[in-house]
Parts: sequence; structure tokens; C-alpha cells
Amino acid sequence: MKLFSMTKTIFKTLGRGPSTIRYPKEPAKRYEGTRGQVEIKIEDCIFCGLCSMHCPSDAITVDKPVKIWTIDRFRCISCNSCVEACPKNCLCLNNVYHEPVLNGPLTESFTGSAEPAEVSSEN
Amino acid sequence: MSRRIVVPFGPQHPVLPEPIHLDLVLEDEHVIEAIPSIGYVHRGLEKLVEKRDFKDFVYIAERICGICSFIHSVGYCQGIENIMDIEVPKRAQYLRTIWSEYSRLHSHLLWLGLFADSMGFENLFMNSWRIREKILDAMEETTGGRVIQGSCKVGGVRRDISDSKLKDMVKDLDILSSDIEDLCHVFFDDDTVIHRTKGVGVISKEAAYSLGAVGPTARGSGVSTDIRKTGYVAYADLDFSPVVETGGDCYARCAVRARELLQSVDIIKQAVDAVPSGDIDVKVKGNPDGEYFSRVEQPRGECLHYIKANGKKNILRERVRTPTTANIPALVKMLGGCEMADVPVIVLSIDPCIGCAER
Amino acid sequence: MDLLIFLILFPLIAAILMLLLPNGEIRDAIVKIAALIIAVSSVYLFIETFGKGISYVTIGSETVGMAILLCELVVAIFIIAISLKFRKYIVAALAIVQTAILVYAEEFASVETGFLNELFVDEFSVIMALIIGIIGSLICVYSVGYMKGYHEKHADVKDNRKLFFFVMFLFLSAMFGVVFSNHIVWLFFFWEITTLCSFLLIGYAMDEIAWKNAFWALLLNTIGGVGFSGAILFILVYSGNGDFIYLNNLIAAGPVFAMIPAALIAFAGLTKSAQMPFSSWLVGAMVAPTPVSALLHSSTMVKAGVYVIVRFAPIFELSYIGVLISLVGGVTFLLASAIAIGQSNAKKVLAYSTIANLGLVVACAGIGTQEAVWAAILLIIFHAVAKSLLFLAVGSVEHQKKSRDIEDMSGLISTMPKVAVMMLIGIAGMFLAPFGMLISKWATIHAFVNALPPFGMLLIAMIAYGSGITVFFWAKWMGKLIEVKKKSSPLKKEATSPEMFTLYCLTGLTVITCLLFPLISGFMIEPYIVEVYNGTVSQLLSLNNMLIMLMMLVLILLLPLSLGHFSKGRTVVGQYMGARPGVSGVSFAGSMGVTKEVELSNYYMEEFFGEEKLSKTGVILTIILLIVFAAVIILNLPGMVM
Amino acid sequence: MTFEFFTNSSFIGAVLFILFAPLIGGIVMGIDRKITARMQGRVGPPVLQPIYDILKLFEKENMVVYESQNFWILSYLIFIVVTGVLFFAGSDILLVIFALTLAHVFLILGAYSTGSPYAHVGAERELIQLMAVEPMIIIAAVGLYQVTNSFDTAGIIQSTFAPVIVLPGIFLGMVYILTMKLRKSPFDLSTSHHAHQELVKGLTTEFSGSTLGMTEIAHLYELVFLLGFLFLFFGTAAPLIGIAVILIVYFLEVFVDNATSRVKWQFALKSCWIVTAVLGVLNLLALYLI
Amino acid sequence: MSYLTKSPWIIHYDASSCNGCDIEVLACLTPLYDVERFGIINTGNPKHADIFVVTGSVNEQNKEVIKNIYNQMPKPNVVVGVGICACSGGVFRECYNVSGGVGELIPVDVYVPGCAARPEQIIDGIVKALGILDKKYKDSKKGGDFK
Amino acid sequence: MTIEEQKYTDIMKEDLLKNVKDKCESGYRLVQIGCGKFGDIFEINYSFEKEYSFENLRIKTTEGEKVPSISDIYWGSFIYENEIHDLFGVEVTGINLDFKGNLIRTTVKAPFNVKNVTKVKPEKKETAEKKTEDN
Repeated sequence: MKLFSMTKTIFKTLGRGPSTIRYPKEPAKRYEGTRGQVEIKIEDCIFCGLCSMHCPSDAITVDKPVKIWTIDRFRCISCNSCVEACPKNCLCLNNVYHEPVLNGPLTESFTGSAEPAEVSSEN
Repeated sequence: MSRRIVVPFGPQHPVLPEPIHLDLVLEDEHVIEAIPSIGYVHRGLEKLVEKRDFKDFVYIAERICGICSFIHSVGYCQGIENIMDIEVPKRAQYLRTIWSEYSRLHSHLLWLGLFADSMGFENLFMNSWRIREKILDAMEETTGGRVIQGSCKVGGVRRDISDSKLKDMVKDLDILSSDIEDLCHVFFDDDTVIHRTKGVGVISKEAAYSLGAVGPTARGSGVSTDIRKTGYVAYADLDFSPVVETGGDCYARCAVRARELLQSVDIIKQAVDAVPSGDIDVKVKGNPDGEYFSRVEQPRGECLHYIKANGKKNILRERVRTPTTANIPALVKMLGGCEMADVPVIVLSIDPCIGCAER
Repeated sequence: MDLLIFLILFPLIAAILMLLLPNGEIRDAIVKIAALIIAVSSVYLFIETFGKGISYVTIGSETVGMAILLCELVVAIFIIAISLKFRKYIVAALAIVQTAILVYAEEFASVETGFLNELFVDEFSVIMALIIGIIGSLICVYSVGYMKGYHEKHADVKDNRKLFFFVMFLFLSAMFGVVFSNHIVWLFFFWEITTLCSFLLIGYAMDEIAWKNAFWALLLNTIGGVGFSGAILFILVYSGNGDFIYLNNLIAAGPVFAMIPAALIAFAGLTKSAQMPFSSWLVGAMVAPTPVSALLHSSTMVKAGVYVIVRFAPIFELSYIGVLISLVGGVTFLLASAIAIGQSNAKKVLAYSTIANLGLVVACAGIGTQEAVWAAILLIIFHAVAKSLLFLAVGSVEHQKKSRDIEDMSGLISTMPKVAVMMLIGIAGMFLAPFGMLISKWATIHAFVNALPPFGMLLIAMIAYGSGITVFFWAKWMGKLIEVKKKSSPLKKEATSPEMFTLYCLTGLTVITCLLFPLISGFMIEPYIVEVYNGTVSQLLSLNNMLIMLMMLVLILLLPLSLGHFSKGRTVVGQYMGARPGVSGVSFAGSMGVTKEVELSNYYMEEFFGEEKLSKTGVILTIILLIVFAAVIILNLPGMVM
Repeated sequence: MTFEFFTNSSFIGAVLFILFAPLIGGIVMGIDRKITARMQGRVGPPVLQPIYDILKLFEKENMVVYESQNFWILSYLIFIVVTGVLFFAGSDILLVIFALTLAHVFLILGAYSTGSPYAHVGAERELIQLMAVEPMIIIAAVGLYQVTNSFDTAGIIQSTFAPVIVLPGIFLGMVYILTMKLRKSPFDLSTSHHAHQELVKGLTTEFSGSTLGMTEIAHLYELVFLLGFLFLFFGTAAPLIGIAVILIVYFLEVFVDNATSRVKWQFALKSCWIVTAVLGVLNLLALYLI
Repeated sequence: MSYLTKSPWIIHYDASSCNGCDIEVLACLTPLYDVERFGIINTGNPKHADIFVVTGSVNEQNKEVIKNIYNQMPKPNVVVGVGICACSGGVFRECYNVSGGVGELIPVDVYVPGCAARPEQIIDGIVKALGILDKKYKDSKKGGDFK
Repeated sequence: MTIEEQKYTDIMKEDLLKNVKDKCESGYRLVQIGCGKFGDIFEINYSFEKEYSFENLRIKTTEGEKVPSISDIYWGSFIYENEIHDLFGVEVTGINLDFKGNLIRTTVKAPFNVKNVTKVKPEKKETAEKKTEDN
């Protein structure tokens, strides 16, 4: 029938049931290669600043003298550029996205020292 | 006394996914005059070449538009590579081809959905996007990004796809193509769709050609032009011919895109069969010096990246002429004398990507 | 019943007085006084005759009869002369034919006609007299204010107000004559006078277009006149019974005899009430000053046409001639309504809606059942009140806005709130539920259902489509009135005081007739129907339904109180303009850097409802119907002629 | 079969309508949305979603262009309720129809009164729709009268046999009209349940908060009224079949909503009138032949 | 809980993004994510909307547009900035025609970072916004006025 | 993989219309008009294509000079010419649909004609200020 050529699809869809991911109840769909956020193993970092140089959106700032590596999550485009630039392979891109937040800016600083990574989120 | 109705259409309007505005002058519902105007999403990113070196600019280039993202990066990289005479590995070229066609699939499905929605066919919209999600899944799995793939770089590609994965993808596409066929059948045959699209926004072959229309807009009018035929990336090795319809109306443009879906599936299959093994990138040394007009076929049509460099890290000028820009004159012509209800259908029928057009 | 004679003669005297008085306040005052006297005496007539049924007045003087015949000739000669002067030979020829027939009939009738009971009055006449007396005189009062402004604004038109008021009052006199005449020749005389008056009033501006339309009206009306004189000829020459020259006798004679004269007079009625194919004169007549349109072409003159048809309605009951008349009315109703959609000139819309509503009356009259006649009379009443209100309101707006285009009435509620509200009530009166016309429509549907099958169903279909169409063009007009793009302060003086007075009165009447309609129905229409149909009248509208309608009306009248509640505590924000920058009021930043303003116009859908196409269809359809009509008459003729 | 407005049964009918119609309408709409979602391969909102929506709208700020617009909408709501009350109290069906028209005219005037271009075009389109459906409804009323010899709904419903048997054409015509009345695709011209319409929200563009809430409530009342109207074709002679058929019809409406794109007004008007002429008028004429 | 949280209607405006986030917002409506589960409808009309979803950064041209939309939304309402462009101007922050994130123009209640923000992220953002909506409603009840 | 041949023809501004007309008459379609500013010279490329053969006409102009519009030959050229006007400030005369600087409205007038208009990195101070504001 030309008038209701959608019929087949509709009944197929009805029969198949919803293809919805019931997201907050079900976990989100992720792939291994999904580009999420940049993570740093700060203990390996030599604060060379290459990542900062190659960041297309200037999200990363590296303060060599005080050994602080800072990323502005509001600027990061998860492009993997820094990961590729890093000579020490201390950066990596995980597959988890950042939670929505109520205020900005959202910067995370990592201080390079003997201690494990200290994460501070400031507003 | 005039019987005119003046309606400010857009920039914020539910049928417009992006801001474009039209001043519609109507009489009853006949459009007497419709002047489109853009300018809401202009960012000026071409100017960013002054800040970013030519390798990093690819990230900007692929953010010209989130829908045509991958092919923009192909166009940009290709331009740089040709200036610098970089021989990109064959496998990388094939992968670029595959991803390009995936982008086309995703873009066309997205468009078919929006198009259906513009004429009030919600179910068709939902079903188109349901299928599109499968394409996006494949993209995300292989490139890491759903809409901004970020897997093309100067000198090659950044990620490889394993052969087994390629085979799986083809298998998935086979399943998908039956769904796509069902969908196309509705676009081709359904009476209400025909009622809304046939004879709407007609533009003749001559007009389309002389107005410089590109892509499905031109092909829908019978102009056989498809930049893929110039044989960039791996297209020279693949067998396909441009999809051409002669109606020149929204129906024809829709049919071109619907048929291109199946064509893309076919091209992907061919490419997967022919993909050679080997490296996926080459090391890029030095800086570009020279100029190049790099042309690629986006889902919306021919896209042109003009790159001029003088041997410095930052290139001198990057100019992007996106298909939407080229199609706007045709759109202006199409809108004259249509009905108010046709306006969204016609506007969407050129598949406007304002993000592209304004950069 | 000297009152009848008074009602006919008094306006005549007033008219002659008008010719003598110069422009000025004295004349204006006299107009008002005369109007008041006419209105009061028509009300007095109502009180006098209330519950008395039919009563006759005999003048019994041969001289008066002869005088009338003479005047008739004078009128005819005037028409012939002016037609010849303007080289309208067809009009002249028709007028000659009509006069010739009349003279022949009078002179060579084989029967003696006495002079007895020349005038009569019954409930129907009283209703008509009230319409003429109250609405007609209100319109005269309105004219006082209006015509002054008219001449201030139309410097090119010769100030002929003396003649104007003369004709206006003459017209009222003639209308009273029409509704009170029992003697058909008298009826015809008054009938011709209304034709003449309308001719003079339409041609008031005396420019080319005015004359053209005036002659067109004259032409079509004389065609009707020929039909009318044919009826007289038939009665006098072929019937062999002079008694039938009296309306009451003729109707009482029943369809066997009266069918043919009734049909011929109904034909004349069709021309006068501007039914298709004759409707074009009424549309053309809109060139005249607005009170003229209101007086002649909405509330009263065209009512003369339907008046005679409704008079003869009992004859048509369940007959094919009646069905044909109904169909002409039905087609007119449907198509004229449809044409109104494509019009933006307010007076043209009103004209077409008048034609349409008269079509409905004619359709009802053609059906001729009790219920149908009841509906027809209701339609006449409600239409007269609401339509004259609308015409006059348009006239006042025209003075302020220099345009009679509906598009220019955009946001009238903000600039001329009083007139706008009255106009809204008038429009609501024309098509909305608890108001008059809708009650009539309800009755009409009830009447059609029981009409001669299967034509009843055809008529139902016409009214079904037609009422959908009516909703469209009225509602869009209402919408235009209340559509405020940008608030502005109201005018201090919306119209001259005589104009406002008239508008207030008519608005009041519109509402009151709706509120009192059960009484009108019970005490005026039903007795008439009982009398005409010789017997008991069935329950026409159940008490419950009346109560419901009244409750709805009260509800509508109470709802505006909520405006008080809504006027506070709301956040006021401008219209949605696609979020365009630079929005202030209704202007927005357009393409190419130009600031544009929103314009809003109604839909006219001319590809569906084009005037030309539809009138052509209508004319062809109705001409076919009339040919069949003529054929039926001719076929009936041999049996009838004795 | 004469009808008395102030009898117990009609009073009960009216009160039941006023109290429960929004609830029933809301649930029907909720199920409608659920089925629609399923047809689109989605989960869809909770069944009570339409009611949540309305309750939410009353929690919002009332934002107006002109204060008077609320007056028209209140009138719209009241007269939709009056329509339903008259209908369920068993009153004259022509009066019911006129009240319905009146209510819609109020809605349209409300849209006009805002002076917004989108609402304006929506109002014009709504008027076209009104014009398109009016003939069929009147013809349906007359058809019912021809069969049952009563204009009162109270009388019609007690007909000894189901009118639909001799009025199949009119019933189908009404089903066709119903699509337009329910503002479902392909006839969602003047305003649409979903957003992607060339008119933004058409008629209701400028209404917000409680004003919009009132139109939504009116819509629910109207839904119940319309379904009741369809039930007249079965009456007490075949109540169960009637309910079953109405359920099927409603499902069909949802299906059609999902299987068609929006048509243009020219087609909408033409098709409605042709359907009315072919199914309605011919059915009426055919009544004489039987 | 107010009913606002059960039926939040959104309006979406593409300020000047690359479309990436836009199509992801749209994707939320489609079968795979189907936000209508939460009663969310994309109204496209500011006067009906409760949640304003902005994607992309602000520039001189769309400043007025965003403000207009925001002002035409009846209170209580919330603004969700989706994508890093809406948060800070993102990768285009330094373009001459970009003046920055949406927060500089209108009060943004929830920021959803990401380039492009994923549908799940957007859902999270909207769910978070619902809480704020509820709070705003309750505050307004207490205060008697919409602030 | 094929690399497209690049063809340029440098022409004088005065000959532009004639050359474009030739192109039009021999059946070329207009692909684009693109401008670039190199030093003080504006380079405008007119790109044409016929059956996948891609050719360019190039004119050079300087600040303040006027460029004729080719919109009489190619109706659709207005979009590029307006764009060049808006972004580079090159005056194009006789455009059929002249947006008069309103096609692409920019904060900075003719941004491509200005040296280095991309904003410099926000100063530390500024950021600090913003922080206090936000808090």
C-alpha cells in the first residue's frame, strides 16, 4: 500500500520492542577506544610542557618550577594530541566522560611530587 | 491594502537545528519573498591558523562542523600532504575512505531524519536516527568519537582498524542495509511524503549548474558531479558512479541521498575487500610551502580547502568553501513561490550546515 | 387602524420636509425627531396589535387606487426617462414591458376588483414594521452624523443631502407600504418605489461608477418587476376572480391556484433579495455611503424581497417550485458565503454575507413548512439587527481609518475599543452559538431535515458546508479586530454622537433580541404560524434548549468579568519572534541588516474562493435552476388557466 | 424521546464528565504517547505524563503578551466543558456542535489576540480546520437524527439498533475528521504535539504556564467528548462493540499519526470536504433509498 | 517534588557550535536515548520551555538571541550549557568572533563539558538540572515570587 | 589516489569580467571565490570547474581598490562576494544581492584585514578576576 508504506517498519519496530538504553538505570554504552578524559600519571611527568604546546585549545598549563600540571576540563576537547605528544607516556585518555557540574571553570591541578596525585577541583 | 504576512523565521526555530534566519513574506501561505540570512554562528576559525601550527590545525578543521567532521579533516590533511608531497600509505587512504563513507551514512541518515521531521513525519525521523545510532556505534568503536572522530592526521590516520573488525563492520552493514531499504522505501513511495516533496522547490539542471550548486542538490537536478570521481583518497580504485536524479525537486534531492546510503554501503564493502595491509601513517617532517586547492566530497557536496603556506609552522591562509555556502544561491531561488509549509522542507533539502557555512 | 396609514404617510411627509430644509442643525434635529416618531409609532403599532391576529384596513377609495396607479406610471416614466438619458435601453425596455403588462392587466382584466381591505397587519407585518421602524429610523439618525463627515471627506461628491434624506424617508414610507399592503397592485407600487429609491441612493455620488452600479441594480430589479407584473397579469386576466388581487385571499386559495402568481412574485423577490444570479447588484451597491448600505441592502430593502417569499411560503410547502426556490437560496447561501472568504473589503464581506443569509431565508421559505417559516422569520429579525450594526460600525471605522478594508481594522480593539467591542458583538451575532443567527441556523437545520426528500438532505449539505465557511470568514474578521500588534492608546472620540448613539442602540438590540428571543418566538412568530397554517403549532424549540441557549448567553456576558482577574499578576513579555535580535514591539532585525515590521493579514484563499470563479458557478447553477423553475411554471400553466 | 435537562440521569452524566473527563482523557493520551513511542522504537513517557504536564504548567509563571489572551482561553476551556456537559447530559446535538464551534472560536481568538506571527498563522490554519470539519459533524448529527428520529443525545443513545449499521459512511467520515480534531498527523496543521513544526507551536505559541495548561485541559475534555460522539453511533444497542470499535479507531489514529507526514492545508481542506461529500452526503441521500 | 521535575520541557539553541553537540542533543530524543522517558519534550518554543539547552559559544551576533530566548522563558527555568564551547568558548575561544561561554551572558545552572558532549552526559546534565528546577520552584513558593 | 592538477591564471583586474564571461560561456561552473591577504595584497581566486577539470583565475588588488562583481554572469556569486566584503573589507561593486556587510556580521570589522585579531591568551589577572566574580 502506497499510502501507509510505513506500516511494515512500524510493526517491525513494535515487535522488536524499544531499542532504548534506559541510561541512568542501565550503564552507559562505552567502547574501549572511546575518547573520554585525559588522565595523568603525575609521578611520571617531567613537566616538559610538550602537551601544553600541542594542545589545540590551550587546556593544559604546565608550571615547571612548581611542578604543577593543570588541565581545564572546560577547554579540553579530548583530541588525544597531548597523549601523542607526551614523551614519557604519562598521559592517557580514558573512556569515561566528565560529570556535568554546577559551576565553572573546572580546572584540575596535579602537583608532581612523591605523593600520589592530589586532585583538587576549584571553582 | 496588502494582504502580506511577514514572519520572522529563525534564528531560533524548532525545525532549524542551526541558526539561519529567513524573512518570510507570505500571502495566504504563498511565499512571496524569502531572504535568508546567516551570521549567527560565525566564529572565524580560519583565522586560527595564525595561532596553531599546521599539524594541530586539523583538530580545528574537524570542528568546522560536527557532522561533516571527518571529511573536513581529510580535506585539510590532503591539502597539506599535497603541498608537502607526502605519500600517504595506502592503508591509511583506504581507512580514510571507509570512515568518509561512514560519515556519509551517518550524515545522510541524520538528514533523512531531520527531513522527515520537517514535514511532520515523526516516526520516520525516529527510525532514521535509530539506524544512525548503529553507524555511530561503529564510528565510536573504531575512532573513539561519536561525532567528532579525530582520527585523521597529516600524514595518515591515527587509528587502525583490525581486519576482523572490518569484517564485522561489513556484516553489521549487511543487516543494516535491509533496515535502510525499508526506510528508503518510505521516502520513495509514501503518498504523504510525495505530497510534501514532489514538485516542491524545483530547480532545473541548468539553473543548478549555473548557480554552482554542489552535491545532492546538484545531483538531484540531474547535474552529474561528484568530487569522489576525481579519485582522491582511495576512490580512484573503487567502482561507483554518481547518483543522479532528474526531478530537481525536494523529492529528487531526497532520493539522491537515500540512494547514496546504499551506494556508501557498497563502497565500504569494496574498500574493506581491497584494503591493503601496511602502515597507517608516515612521519611528517618540515613545514609546508606552497598552495593547494583540496577538494573532497562531503555528504552535502563538494568542499574545498584552500591552503597557502610559506614554509613556516603556521600556514598563511586556510580558506574553506563548504557545500552549504555553494548551495545557498540555489536555496534562494528554490524558496521563491513555495508554500509556508514547504519552507522547512526546502531549507532542509539542501541539507544546510550552517556551522560549516560560517565557520 | 389609522396607524398604518400614519406609518406610511408620516415618513412621506418627513421626506418632503427634507427637500425643503437646508443643511444644518434644524434639519438634523428634525431628522432625529421624525426618526423617533417613526420608531415610537412602530412600537405603538406592536402594542396596539399585540395578540389580535390579522386585521384589515379599508380605504375603499377609488381615487386613491387610481392615484396609486398614476404614481406607478410616473415612477415608470421616470425610470424610462432616466434610462434613456443614460442610454440604458435594456432597463428602459424592461420598464416599458413591465408598465405595459401592468396597464394591460388593469385595463383589460375581465374581472372587477373592488377596493376593500387594501391594507392589513398581522404579526409578521408587525415584525417587519418594527425592523423598519426601529432599525430604519436609527439608521437615519446615524446618517445625520455620518453624512456630515462623508462630505467633509469626499469633497468631490456634490453635497446633495437634501435629496439624500428625502429618499431615506421616502424609502421608509415605501417599506411600510410593502409590509402593510394587502392589495397586490399597491404592494407592487411600493415595491417599485423601493427600487427607485435604491437606484437614487446607490447613484448618490453621481460619478461614473455610482451610476453604473445604480443602473445595474435598476436593471436587475426591473427584471423582477416584470415578473411581479406578470403575477398581477395572471391574477387579473387569467384567474377570473378579482378577489385574488388581495394577498390574504390569494394565500388562502392554496397552491392549486396561487402557485403560479406566488412563483412569479417569488421570482421578483429573488431579484430584490439579491439571490444568485441577481446578486451582483447588491455587491455593486456598496459604493453608496454606508448608511445606505445598511438601510437598503442589509436590514430592510432586501428584506422586502424575502418578505414576499416568506408570505407565500405556505403555498410552496412540499412543492417542486418551492424546492427550486429553496435550492436557489441554498446555492446562494453556500456560494455567497464562500465568496466572502476571498474578500477583504469589509462592506463587500457584509454584502456577501447578506446575500448568503437571505439565501438561507429564501431556502427556508421555499421549504414552506411551519418550522421553516419560523426559522425564516427568526433569520430576518436577527440578521436585520446584527447586520445593520455591523454596517454602521464599519462606516464609523471607515471615517477614522479612511479605509473599509478589514486588514486596516487590525488591532481596532486598542484604538477604537468601543466600536470594536460593538463590532465583535455584531459579528458574534452573525454566527456564534447563543446569539441569534445561530439559533436560526439551528432551526433551519431542523426545518431542512423534514423538507421534501431528498432535496432536504441536499439543503442540509449546503448548510453544513456553508456554516463551516461562515465560521471562517467571520472568525478571521473577529481575529483581526482583537489582534493587537502594538498597544496604542484609544482615540478620544471614536465617532460622532449620533453615530455612537445608533451603535449603542443596535448593540443593545442585538443582545436583547437574543435574550428575548423565546418571547419573540412565542408571542409573535408562533401566532402568525398558527394563523397561516390553520391549526396548532408543534413545539418548535423545546424549553430546555431555550434555557440552555440563554444560559450560554449569560455565561458569555459574564465571562468578560474574568478580565479583571487576568489583568494583574502576569508577566508581560513580547511576542515570540524567532528570538530575533533587536526586538521591540513587533519589529525585528531582518535579513540584510534591515529592521522589519511584522505584518499580519488574514487568509483569503483565492484559489479556492475566488470571487469571479464562484460567482460564475453560482450564476450558471442558479440560471439552470431558474430555467427549470420557468419550465415547471409553464408546464403548470395550461392546467391553471381557466 | 424528550430530554429533560434537569433530570437526575443527565445531571449525573454532566457531573461525571466534569470530574472524570480530564483523568480519562489524560490516561488515553498517555497510552497514546506510550504506543507512539513504542512504534518509534522508544520506551516513551509514563502513562500519566499528560497529567504531569498539565500540573506542571500550573506551577509555572504565567507569561503573557497581553493580559486579555487569558480571557479567551478561559472562555475556550469553559465552553469546551459546556459542550461536553451538554453532550453527556443528553442535550440537543446541534447545540452541542454549536457550543463546540464557539469554544474553538474562542481558542482562535485567543491566538489572534496575541498579535504574534506564528500564532496568527496557527489561528488561520485552525480556522481552516474548523471549516474543514464542520460540515461532517453537522451531517453526522443529521444522519443520527434520520436514524433515531431524535436530535437529543439522550434519545440517540437509546436507539433500538446501532445507527452505525445504516450510517457506515458517516461513521467513517467522522473517523477521518477525528484525526483533524485530535490534531494528529497528517492534520496537525495549526499546532502540533511535537515541536518540529514550521509554525513553532502555532496556535499555542504565545501561551505559557496556566494558560497553556487550560488549553491542554480543554484538549482532554474535547478528546473524551469526541470519543463519546463516536460512541453515539453504537449507543446502548451495542455498547461493547462500540467500545471495542472506538479502541480500534483510536489505535488506528495513533497508527496513522505515525505513518504519515503532515499535509498542507489545501489538501487537508479539500480531502475533508470530499470525504464529507462522498461518505457523508451520499450516506444521507442513501438513507432515502433504504 | 514538584511536577516540574516530571515534565521538564526543553528548548535547544545552537549558539555557535560546530553542530557536534547539537546533534547529540537531538540524539537524546531519539530511540536509543529517548529522554521522553523523563517526560522531556523538545518544545522549540521558549514560552513553553523549562530547560534551556545551549550549545556552542556566545558571539556578538547571537548574544541578543540567547537573551531573548532566556527572557521569554517563564520562571522557574534552568539553563544547561552543553559542550565545552558553551562552558568556556572551547577550542574557538580565541577566535575573533567568539566572546566566550554562555555563562558570561545568562546564569548557567549546569555545565556539561565534553567535545562533543555525549548523550549520556547530556542526560546526566538535564537530570542534574531537574534538581535545581525543583529547588527554584520551592524557593519561589517560599518567596512568593519567581526569582 | 589521484592528486588534482592545480591550474592558475593570473589576470588583471580589468580583464576579470571578460575572462569570467569566457568561462561561463564555455560551460564552467563557479566553484568558489576566495580571498586571501598576503602582505598588503589581496589575492582573489575565482575557481571554476568543468567536467572535473579545476581551474582558477586570480586577481590581485590592494586596500581601497574596488573589485567588480561577477554576479551578472554567475548569479550565485553574491554569497562569496558578500563574504569577501565582510571578512576582508574589499569593496565589491554591483552585487545583485548586496547584504551591505550583513551576511557575516563580525565583532571586528573586516577581521581578515587586521593583523592578528585572534584574541591573545587571557591574562592571568583576568582569570583571577573572573574567579572572584563567579564566587
